[in-house]
Amino acid sequence: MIDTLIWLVALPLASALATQLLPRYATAIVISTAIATSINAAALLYAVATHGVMLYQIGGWTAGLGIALRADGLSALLLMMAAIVLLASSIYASAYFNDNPLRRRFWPLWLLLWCSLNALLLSGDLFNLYVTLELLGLSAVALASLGGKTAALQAALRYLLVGLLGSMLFLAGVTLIYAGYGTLDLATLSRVVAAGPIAWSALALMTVGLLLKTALFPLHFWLPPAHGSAPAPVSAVLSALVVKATFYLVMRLWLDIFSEVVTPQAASIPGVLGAAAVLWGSWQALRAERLKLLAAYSTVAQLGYLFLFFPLLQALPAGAARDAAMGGLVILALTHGLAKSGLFLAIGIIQQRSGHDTIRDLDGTAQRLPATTFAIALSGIALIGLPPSGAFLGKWHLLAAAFSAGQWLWVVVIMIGTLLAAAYTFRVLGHAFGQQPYPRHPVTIAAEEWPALILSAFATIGLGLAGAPVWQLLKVSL
Amino acid sequence: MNATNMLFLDILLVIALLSLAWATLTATDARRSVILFIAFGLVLTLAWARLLAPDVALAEAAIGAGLSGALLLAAVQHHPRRALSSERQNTGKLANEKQNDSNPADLKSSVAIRWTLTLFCIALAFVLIWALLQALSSETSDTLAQSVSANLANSGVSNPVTAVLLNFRAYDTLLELAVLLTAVLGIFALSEQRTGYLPAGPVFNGLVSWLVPALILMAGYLLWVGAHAPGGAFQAGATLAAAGVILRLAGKRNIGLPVSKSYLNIILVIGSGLFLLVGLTMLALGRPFLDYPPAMAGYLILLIETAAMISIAATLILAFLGGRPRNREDRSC
Amino acid sequence: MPELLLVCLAGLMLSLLLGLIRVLRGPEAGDRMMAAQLIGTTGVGMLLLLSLLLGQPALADVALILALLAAVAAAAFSGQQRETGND
Amino acid sequence: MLTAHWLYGLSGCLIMTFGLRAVLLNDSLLQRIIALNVMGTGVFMILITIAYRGPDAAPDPIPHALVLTGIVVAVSATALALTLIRRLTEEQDND
Repeated sequence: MIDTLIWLVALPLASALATQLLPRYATAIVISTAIATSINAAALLYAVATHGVMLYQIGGWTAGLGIALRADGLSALLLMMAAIVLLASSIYASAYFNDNPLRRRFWPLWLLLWCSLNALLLSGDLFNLYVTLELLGLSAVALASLGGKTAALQAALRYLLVGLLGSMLFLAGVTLIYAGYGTLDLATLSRVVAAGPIAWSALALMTVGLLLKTALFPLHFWLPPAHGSAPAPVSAVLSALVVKATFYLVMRLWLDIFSEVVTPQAASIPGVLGAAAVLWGSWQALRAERLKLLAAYSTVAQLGYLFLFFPLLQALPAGAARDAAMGGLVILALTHGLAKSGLFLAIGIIQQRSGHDTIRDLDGTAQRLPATTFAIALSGIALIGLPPSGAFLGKWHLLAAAFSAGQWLWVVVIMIGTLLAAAYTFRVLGHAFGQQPYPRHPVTIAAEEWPALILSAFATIGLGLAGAPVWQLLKVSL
Repeated sequence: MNATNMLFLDILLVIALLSLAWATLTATDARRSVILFIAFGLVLTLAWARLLAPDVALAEAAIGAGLSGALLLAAVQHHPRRALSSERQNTGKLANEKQNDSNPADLKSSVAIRWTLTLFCIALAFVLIWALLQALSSETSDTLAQSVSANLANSGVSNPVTAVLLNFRAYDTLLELAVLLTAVLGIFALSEQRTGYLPAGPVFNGLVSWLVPALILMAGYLLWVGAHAPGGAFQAGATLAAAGVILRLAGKRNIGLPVSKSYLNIILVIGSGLFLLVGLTMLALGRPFLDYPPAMAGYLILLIETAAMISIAATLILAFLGGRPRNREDRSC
Repeated sequence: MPELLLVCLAGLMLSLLLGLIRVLRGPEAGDRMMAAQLIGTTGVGMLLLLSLLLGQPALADVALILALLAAVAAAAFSGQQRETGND
Repeated sequence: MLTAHWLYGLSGCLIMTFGLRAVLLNDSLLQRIIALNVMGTGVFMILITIAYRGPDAAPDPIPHALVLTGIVVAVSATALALTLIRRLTEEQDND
């Protein structure tokens, strides 16, 4: 049972090697791995819900000397989201790359990315986190540059440099922690860490490194070109999961391990940057000429919302109000992950079908690709935060927390951000609907349209109506 | 040797390192930067040796001063003019649609931004030094190093660094092999190998004829000695790769790597594959992942290291080639 | 005996310093590369002496690797690439 | 605290920040890659300094192992970055 943790890392890695050795069977290997890993993630979620925190000591050495994998409610939820997004995107990609020669280069890197995501979410060791960050960064860059021309290569190169700089700053923080506390194990560290120059500067270094990778305003400059020029399934995973993985680490550090060290003044910094990200990202999304850039800027804005929670969680005392806000944060992150991946997959279909993704020239898309347009509309609902989407719940709790903490500034930011999101969503839909006859079969390319539709529907309806377990699961924490 | 003599050496090394780092970073010409970086790596090897880190010194000598240097030199020599081209020029060439975002390359030209970033770096240096001095002067517990030596007997090797790398923190090393694989697959996805080198003249051929066997011999020695003394798969792999790089520089094309795609794939995958297989076998035997039985540990580590050395060497050589090997018949050698 | 080694070490340190000056000042790439090779060779000598002085036999291996790999860097510096892609 | 801690610890911090400054401010892509490597070396130097316990004591092997891993990761990233740069210049030459 407990082996679930190691299989979540080992299986994608083993399959990555297998797809490299047997390119002919790659699709079959990937799809079966995706299904097996999703079942694994669900099993882990169930195990965490029933038994509490999961611990796996690799090599049988005690954590500290060896490396431990740990899963609590938060990491299990994110692992589950990653599995859903990657399963849907794998099915999509098998059709997207249909007989493209890039396919045999794509699958091994895709599985290595999955392996690194799972490894990052499970890792309980600071240096191991550095290695997983590098694995994640390199595989993401390799995928983003796949088959690209000048613009994509340029974006990938900048993405790589930013990623390497971020990991290096993270490693510098890890070094200070080892110098000061003589441990790399996260659980041990959270017990011994104390406010002081070592903890502050280590946390600052690690956070700046991670924020670079998470693309928090104003460190977001690399994200729109990189996410905007990658192949569609890669964009989906980059926006939905890769930035979330580093966001998860920031959460883990600020709200869990270093929570005793963080002061309210410090916590307001991510809040202010998050507010700026919401406004700037939404505004740029409204002005974008291409759908993919719109989606990428919307990611910048949506990441901003997540950082608004930091000052609020810091201000609220431990108790029901804080738990509710924490759940709101997580459900907002999950909804965005599902909705944004659905959106990128849908955009990929439009791009392949009409050869472009210029918003102005989308007329008639609703008639030619009704299911795809429906997916875009559904994910738009989730991005705006309309009921019944999960984002509605998330924003509701965000507002509730802002009221109870008496921090009114954030309320204004949330309002403006929501209005702008509505504006850019309706701008796309306004262009997509035109006066043209509808076809008889709404779904035209099943393998590509269904994954997009299911992801968006899950974000909008699934998480909104059945989000309650999230709060239950988050009570299981390290 | 007494402390004063050591102090002289320390001061010389520190001055050399700082001035070389500064010169590397401020050189106006990329080629000059690369040469200074190689010299930096050479002095760094001495510093690691002085700080009693012979394992790291070996890796630095092989990778830092040797292979990274060769990689970077090949990069500047391939495109002497374009490698210098600034990102600003490149961004100007970007012919895709209007970028709404603020362009950091434009920001950089502003003197105010330059100074702000420089001041930020100076402030960071002070904070770092402050925190580090705090950390070094506080009596940090030495428990981790003690538990390494306490468990060394069960690790299967007697070199503590190898024990950490391949037993206590073997999982890190497994993922690190995955990083290497990712890099080489990314390189493959990007391009074919670059153009080759002119066939070597007699002097170069003389060098090749003794250097290549010496490097291969040395790689085998480092792999074997790693169990009980400084050395191991990484140093050995880098040394082996150096042999390939030399052959390549001498104008040989396939430098001993198989031409067949599937054989090449096996070589690239075998390091992480065998490692993973050993880990999963332990799982099948009812032990935790990568928990070697103490009696077998030494053999298993040697097995993993041998496979890892092969993959590392192949990866580094292919990184030097800069892309997937061409399938065309080789006519030049 | 240690005194003799220390004198040798001092001599090598001087050589390292001179190599450092030349590698920093150039002016040509070739001058810098030659100076880097001097640093490498000096480093080999220093590693061998340190191996005796610090009682660390492993440093002799480091010296060997440094000698071999410095040659690789020099070869990479002098290797001429084909102009065209038809290899 | 030993003299070596002072000397090499300070140098590590300085080399790291030198590298950071060059990563942020240098225009040439290749030199930025080199700067990242120099920055990494600064961090490695801090790690090796932490591990040092004086001339007669055995050093802590864990930072040594971490640095070895770090060196291999750095060379992988450098190789990928150099190939990207080369590919980009080829692509621009074609334009």
